[in-house]
Amino acid sequence: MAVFELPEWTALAPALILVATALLLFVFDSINPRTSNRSLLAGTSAIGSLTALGVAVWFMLAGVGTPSVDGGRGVVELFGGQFIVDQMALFFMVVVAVVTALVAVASYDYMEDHAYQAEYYSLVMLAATGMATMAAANSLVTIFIALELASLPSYALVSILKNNRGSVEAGLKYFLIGALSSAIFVYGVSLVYGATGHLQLDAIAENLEGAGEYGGLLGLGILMMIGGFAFKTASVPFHFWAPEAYEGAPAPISAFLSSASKAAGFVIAFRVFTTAFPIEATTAVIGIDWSLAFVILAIVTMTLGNFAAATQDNVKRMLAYSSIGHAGYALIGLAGLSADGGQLVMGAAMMHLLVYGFMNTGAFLFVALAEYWGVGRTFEDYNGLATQAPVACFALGIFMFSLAGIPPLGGFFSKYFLFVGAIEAGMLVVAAALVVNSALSLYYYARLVKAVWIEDPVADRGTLSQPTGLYAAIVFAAVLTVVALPVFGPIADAALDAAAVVIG
Amino acid sequence: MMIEALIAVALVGALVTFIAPNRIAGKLAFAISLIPAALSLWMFTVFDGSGNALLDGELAFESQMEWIQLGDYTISWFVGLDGISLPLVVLTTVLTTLAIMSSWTPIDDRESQFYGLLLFIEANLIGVFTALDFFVWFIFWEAVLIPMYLLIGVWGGPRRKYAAIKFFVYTNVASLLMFGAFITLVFGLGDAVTSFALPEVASAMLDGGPEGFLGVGGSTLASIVFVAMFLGFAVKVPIVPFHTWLPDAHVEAPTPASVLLAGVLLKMGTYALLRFNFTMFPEQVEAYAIPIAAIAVISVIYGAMLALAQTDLKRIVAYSSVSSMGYVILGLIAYTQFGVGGATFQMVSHGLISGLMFMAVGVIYNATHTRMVTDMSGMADRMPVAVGILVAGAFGYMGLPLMSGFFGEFTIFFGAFGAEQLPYSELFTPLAMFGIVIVAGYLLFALQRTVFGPYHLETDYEVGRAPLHDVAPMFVLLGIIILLGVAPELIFEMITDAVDPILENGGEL
Amino acid sequence: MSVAIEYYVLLSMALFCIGLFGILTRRNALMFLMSVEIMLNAANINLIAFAFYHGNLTGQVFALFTMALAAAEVAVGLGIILVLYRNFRDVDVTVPTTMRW
Amino acid sequence: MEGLFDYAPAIALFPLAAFVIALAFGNYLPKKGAIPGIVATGGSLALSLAMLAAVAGGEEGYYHDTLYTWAAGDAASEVGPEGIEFTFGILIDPLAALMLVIVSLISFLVHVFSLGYMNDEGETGLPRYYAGLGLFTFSMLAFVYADNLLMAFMFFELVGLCSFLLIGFWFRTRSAPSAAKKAFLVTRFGDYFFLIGVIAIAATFGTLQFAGNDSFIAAAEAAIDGNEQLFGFGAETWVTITALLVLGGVVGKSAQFPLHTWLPDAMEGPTTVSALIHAATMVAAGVYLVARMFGYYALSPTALAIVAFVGGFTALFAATMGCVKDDVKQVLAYSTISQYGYMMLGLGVGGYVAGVFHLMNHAFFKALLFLGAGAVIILMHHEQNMWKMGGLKDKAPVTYWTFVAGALALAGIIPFSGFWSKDEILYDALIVGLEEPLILAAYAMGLVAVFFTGFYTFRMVFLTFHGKPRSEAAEDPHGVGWSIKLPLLTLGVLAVVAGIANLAPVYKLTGIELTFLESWLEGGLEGTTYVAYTELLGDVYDTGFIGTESTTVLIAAGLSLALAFSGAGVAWKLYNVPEPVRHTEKLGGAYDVLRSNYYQDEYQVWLAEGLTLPLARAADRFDQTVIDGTVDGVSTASLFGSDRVKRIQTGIVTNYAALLVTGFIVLLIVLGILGGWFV
Repeated sequence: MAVFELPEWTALAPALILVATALLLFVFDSINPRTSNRSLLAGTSAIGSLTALGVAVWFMLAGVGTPSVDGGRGVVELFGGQFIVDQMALFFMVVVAVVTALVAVASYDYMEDHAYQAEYYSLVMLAATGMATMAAANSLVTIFIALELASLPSYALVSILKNNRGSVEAGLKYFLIGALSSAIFVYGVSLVYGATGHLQLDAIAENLEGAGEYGGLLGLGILMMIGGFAFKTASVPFHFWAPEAYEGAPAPISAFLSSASKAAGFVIAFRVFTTAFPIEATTAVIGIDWSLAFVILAIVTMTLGNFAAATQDNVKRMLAYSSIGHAGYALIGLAGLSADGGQLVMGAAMMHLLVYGFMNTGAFLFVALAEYWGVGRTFEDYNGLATQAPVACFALGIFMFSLAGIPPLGGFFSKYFLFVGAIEAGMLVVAAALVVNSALSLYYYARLVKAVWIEDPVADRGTLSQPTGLYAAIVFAAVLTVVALPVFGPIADAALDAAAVVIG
Repeated sequence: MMIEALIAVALVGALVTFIAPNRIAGKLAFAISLIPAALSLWMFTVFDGSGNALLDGELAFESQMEWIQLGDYTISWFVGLDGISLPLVVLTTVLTTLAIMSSWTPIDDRESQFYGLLLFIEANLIGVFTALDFFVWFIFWEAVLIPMYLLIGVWGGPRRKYAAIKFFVYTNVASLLMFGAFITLVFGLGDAVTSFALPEVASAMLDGGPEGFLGVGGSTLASIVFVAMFLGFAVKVPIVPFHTWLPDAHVEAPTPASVLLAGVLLKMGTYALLRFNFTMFPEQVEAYAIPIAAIAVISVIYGAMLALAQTDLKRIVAYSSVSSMGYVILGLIAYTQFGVGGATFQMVSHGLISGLMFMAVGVIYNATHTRMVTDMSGMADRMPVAVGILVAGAFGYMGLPLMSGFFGEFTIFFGAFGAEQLPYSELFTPLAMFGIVIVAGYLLFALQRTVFGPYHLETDYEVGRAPLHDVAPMFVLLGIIILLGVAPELIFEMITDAVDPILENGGEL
Repeated sequence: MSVAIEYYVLLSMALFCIGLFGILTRRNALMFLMSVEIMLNAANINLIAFAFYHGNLTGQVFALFTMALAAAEVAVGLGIILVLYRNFRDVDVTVPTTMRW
Repeated sequence: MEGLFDYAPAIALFPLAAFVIALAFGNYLPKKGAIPGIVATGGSLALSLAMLAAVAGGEEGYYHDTLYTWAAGDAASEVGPEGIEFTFGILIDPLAALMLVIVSLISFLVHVFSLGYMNDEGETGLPRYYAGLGLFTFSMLAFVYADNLLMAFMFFELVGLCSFLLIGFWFRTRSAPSAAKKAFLVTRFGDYFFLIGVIAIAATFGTLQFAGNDSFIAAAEAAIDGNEQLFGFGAETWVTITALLVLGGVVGKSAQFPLHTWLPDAMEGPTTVSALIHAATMVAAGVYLVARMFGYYALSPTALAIVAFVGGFTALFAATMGCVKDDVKQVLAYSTISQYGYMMLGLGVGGYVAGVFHLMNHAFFKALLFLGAGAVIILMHHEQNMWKMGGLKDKAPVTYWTFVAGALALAGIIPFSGFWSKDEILYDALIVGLEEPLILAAYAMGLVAVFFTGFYTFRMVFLTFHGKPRSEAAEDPHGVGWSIKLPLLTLGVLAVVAGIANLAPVYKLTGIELTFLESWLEGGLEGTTYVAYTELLGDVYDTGFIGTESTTVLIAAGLSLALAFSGAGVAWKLYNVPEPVRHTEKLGGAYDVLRSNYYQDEYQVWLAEGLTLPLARAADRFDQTVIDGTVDGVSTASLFGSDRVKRIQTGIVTNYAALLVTGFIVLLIVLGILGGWFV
């Protein structure tokens, strides 16, 4: 594998490919803004993201980012440490690329009647670029820029259905909360900068001791930065945008935001807190273990998400809340970090985000399919769909049970590894909360399965078409969700190695 | 690779059946299910294992392969059979085949999905009884939930949605509790274990036990884990007061699902208790002998009393399962060869008999479309063969000698009566034994009112003789029940061979 | 020689709180947006002051980035407020409540 | 001769084969399965007789062999070996050989009788009937020659099943299934104690063998001699406890007070079944079991005394109830209970030979009476009320004379068989009772019962056969065929002559060796012979005489004969008239009590339906509301909480900002305080 022959900057290739695709789509857009050549546009996006995926996987296999001692090619640092390409970066690029590909394919049908197709796809690709960049960002500057690069197109994408009140309302709320959050985040960055004098993560870590007198300031800064991550990952209390944004946005975008965007939010949180604020050193300065904040956030987030999801009538909104709940699960990955490790729990969170990428995207894409059919949005509207669309409903069953963490599906391992990690880290309270929430989540996931598989169909709804793109994306996501279980060995290895490298 | 073949046949069969046309699904599934049944019977005849799978026994059909490296721990695909698991595997395969045949009449909607799910359950159940790595085992253990949820939910009775979700959530919560407890134990064992393989954990447990975890001392930790796992399994078994999901699930489930639920799924709980609590925690078993025995007695008597109050045939059989599982717990806590061996035998026996009972009730339901005791009488007049088998099954349930139930109960009682491990065993045992009187009471009451007396039916259906394919599975079951009642050593020998090593560590041998 | 760093921080905090107050009280979307801008600028003050304090330029550079991004954000925001007005005939942020609970 | 024992299993297996054939092919066979049944029981009878001869003629005088190991394993017993084997084995000693003959003979005769009673009357479901008879005969025979307590228990249960099936033969009625259920349940209640006893004995001694050096009886004796502590009790106390537990099964099966209530109801079954199961054989199983393990009871004076007292009480108690019954079968049922009471009394006072002797005689004459009653029922076109009969004497002489023979035997009139055995029992009770007040009370009850026995027996005879016909059916009786007469004649002869088997009073008075049965029972395995029992009993009971032995014999015989005659005489006076009337009003309040069977049914039904059932319903309500309510409550509470939680999301974005900031500040305060940032 000829990685070394390539210049170092090519380590960012996945992100670069994504941005190139976006630019290519801009070219299409500028040539013919009203083009309805959906195959070309969706195809370009899909190919672009798949190429990014392929490159990322190739890099991973080739050992980019694996420390040399483990026989890899070493972590690649770029631009004076502003970017870093290690296994975690590649891992999350994979997540982002997979989700983007699925979303692009699904949008082929979903955005059928939309006027400005090219613009839509290029926004998706730009957001994906932002997320991929987030995975590699290693300085608060690049992190902030990447964050905004992911966020700004997302605002637009959520409200892209300009004549749909829901979409606009969703976009507005998303934007307003997002703007507020990024203001808080930047303020936090400024405080951290004030305390340490640096924005590059490694440098911050090195200068923590010097911040001794500004312990409170640094603590506040860290907390405000947590706010920024919480917004991106839809964690309490910065989650308020999520239910509305996911519900109002076009379903593929909901999938995109709830899977890829969330994962990207987590990767920066992982990186910042492992690289810039190593627990021991930070605790010495700010007087408290910041993982406590994540313990609280994890418990509150998963509880709120699951409880609010339990009695929803609207499927998409249920999935939105469930997405908040899963953010809570993944937060265990940060809550479980401790001075003497946390590799297992963080690795588990990474695995969970990967599998979540398949299953949650799949679930939202099913909603997209239902919206495409126009069967309605509530559970009742979904009643008995299985008799008319068994394949898609079978896939939905897979997504739901996988989200609930029932074997033999991919969601099982990641959820239970989180559970294992929580116990290993000694967070029995979190583990208990996980049990309670898991039970509740079982209830509402099963409720959706019940609707499509068990309930009798409501009034005659006519024949349902089988849109190729949506079906392909859903089936592909389902296959990934199922296959994830037997091939979990490599997934776990990759995630745990990545976590090990970051934690150091 | 025979075990993998068993599971694979069932899994592939499930998929094939799933996409087969409804018309042929039943026959196809039956044909497919014959393969694992035959295979497992063949394995039964050539079985050459000895000892206990967790305690350095010679495993039959062992196979092991690394799967996932989770930090310091390895998760392996690890399966194998010993004298405890083999009878249960055979029970599973045979009962599935028969359950499939008994579904031909009642299931007339979405057949291919139904039979596909049955085969899927079979695959998972085989996995539960053969897996020897905790994670592998847990995967199968939990994967049973999905098909059972759907079987109850889609093809069940009027309150099927409530019953299905109750079953699903309740048992899952219990599993989570148990999972957490076991993982805590593994961490508590520290460096002594490097994998989740049950034999390794078991030997570490018996070799000094946990060193402690999270500031909790080793023996306290072991006790906490023991109790938590016991509670987790108690729901699955189910043991009073965690039993309320069972009657709902049974009553609402379609007959073949009830057959598997009572026949095999409940045994998952007792099997797990035997494999985990009673194999790995001899000291705790001793320490908690009295409360557990008390729970067992309460389960027997309370379950039987509840059955007495029911008027729905299926509910009667469902509650009687609670009662019967109480016997199993009593046998386990006795911690003697006859107690534990009898409990294991009783798992198989109860599987056969309750399966038979549910089938028989199902046949009556197929004809009458009611299960209420008050709605019918004199069924023997119209369906003599089916009723004959029902009566035979009922007497089997009451523990009639020369049927397998008697052997199971007798050995449990005998094993428990003289158990030195269990204080007051000579009081607990007679108390629990009173169940055999109550069981006779409610079953005879039910029989008297439904199958005997002048013919009468509240519902508007013409009742005729049951078709052969409804009766044939019951005949087969009855045959096995009598065979095991007359020649229990067929499986009891291999069971005791596998049970002995457990008792060497703490029980009485 | 110069104003102590604490005063810059106090200023920026005051500005931040003013912005926050605006967000919590103003219902007009444009005012909301402006309040966010105030908060961002509070951060900018910090960054520049600290850059001066620490004697490196990182903070100043970052402040530039922040300004650019704030502009981009406003652009997107105005677009959204535009479609908001088109759909709801109002720029009151409390009006769109079709989705809740 | 000894080689013949190899065929012993066939005694039981023949009827099993008949069961299978009748069940599987009965519908396609002529006579619907009767032929295989007759052939099989005939074969069993022949083999049993051969066994009898072999036991008599063999050098050892018994046959004991373990055939099959049912289960084996390790179990620590209190005393005895570490391992235990549960086996099937055959023990044919004089007692078993005798019982085998009785059972197979009566079963054979009942099969023959059934040809006339069931086949000729056009019953449906005959294969089921014959299958039931076959299974019963198999189980009973296997029970009889079981060589260990567990095997005995197993077949004890199986005969219970057959009893259930055969009582409920006419399942289309309401009463038969109810009676069948009651029979099984009540006996099951007794068997519950029996099973505890079996398990306790097995857990104590590590063996369940009846006979031989490794029998539990020998082990118990050794334990008592060694003053062992068993389960925290002294050895003798523990033996008493276990013996009484086993007695539970006996009381249930042999319909002793207080578990006798099922037997009268069991008359719902066909009369042939009553004759075979509920008179001659199955009910005898209990008493036979006591005889079988008599050595064990003999170790415990308390247990023996209880056996005796229960027997004596039941004898009187049932006899009084028999006096007011109108249904001929009911009278016989109560008489059966009463007679088994005598047997228990006999065994309880140590009259092993007497008890077994009465068991044999009773089997003959009671089977005879039931079959006779069956013949009467056919004659009467299925009318069982004696008040509608009368005058059958001339119309059915064979039935009449055989019935009278049975009645005389039952009433204990010299020289019919019943006299000899009953007299011996009472004599044995008397000599012990002279030393033991409790036994004397039992004796007194047994003695008084003789009067009632004479009374109800002849009341039945007179009402049925004498006087004028009191219904159309009685005037024009249905004829009966050879298949009915033949068994009646056979049993009639036996009822008359069987007493010769053991003329103990004659021996005691004259010294002429006419005690064949006693010497017969002296054979067999060491420890299970009459000789061994006599030795054991020497430690248990003292005996006394009124004057000499001869005077005691004469007094005892004279008393019982006098009472029997006076009972019969009263019946003669009251009912041997052309138009008999009820004299029940003279009894006053006592009549209601008797008529209601001392309210025994009522309280037992109340226990089941008035106590247990409401308790079960209460448990059900508790389960539904409290336990399940908790489960559902958790779910309801969660969903309610869910409904509240989601209200946070008000839809107004300004609120979101406020909540967001609030949440952030709360987090800040918590962490700030913990981290000391505000200091």
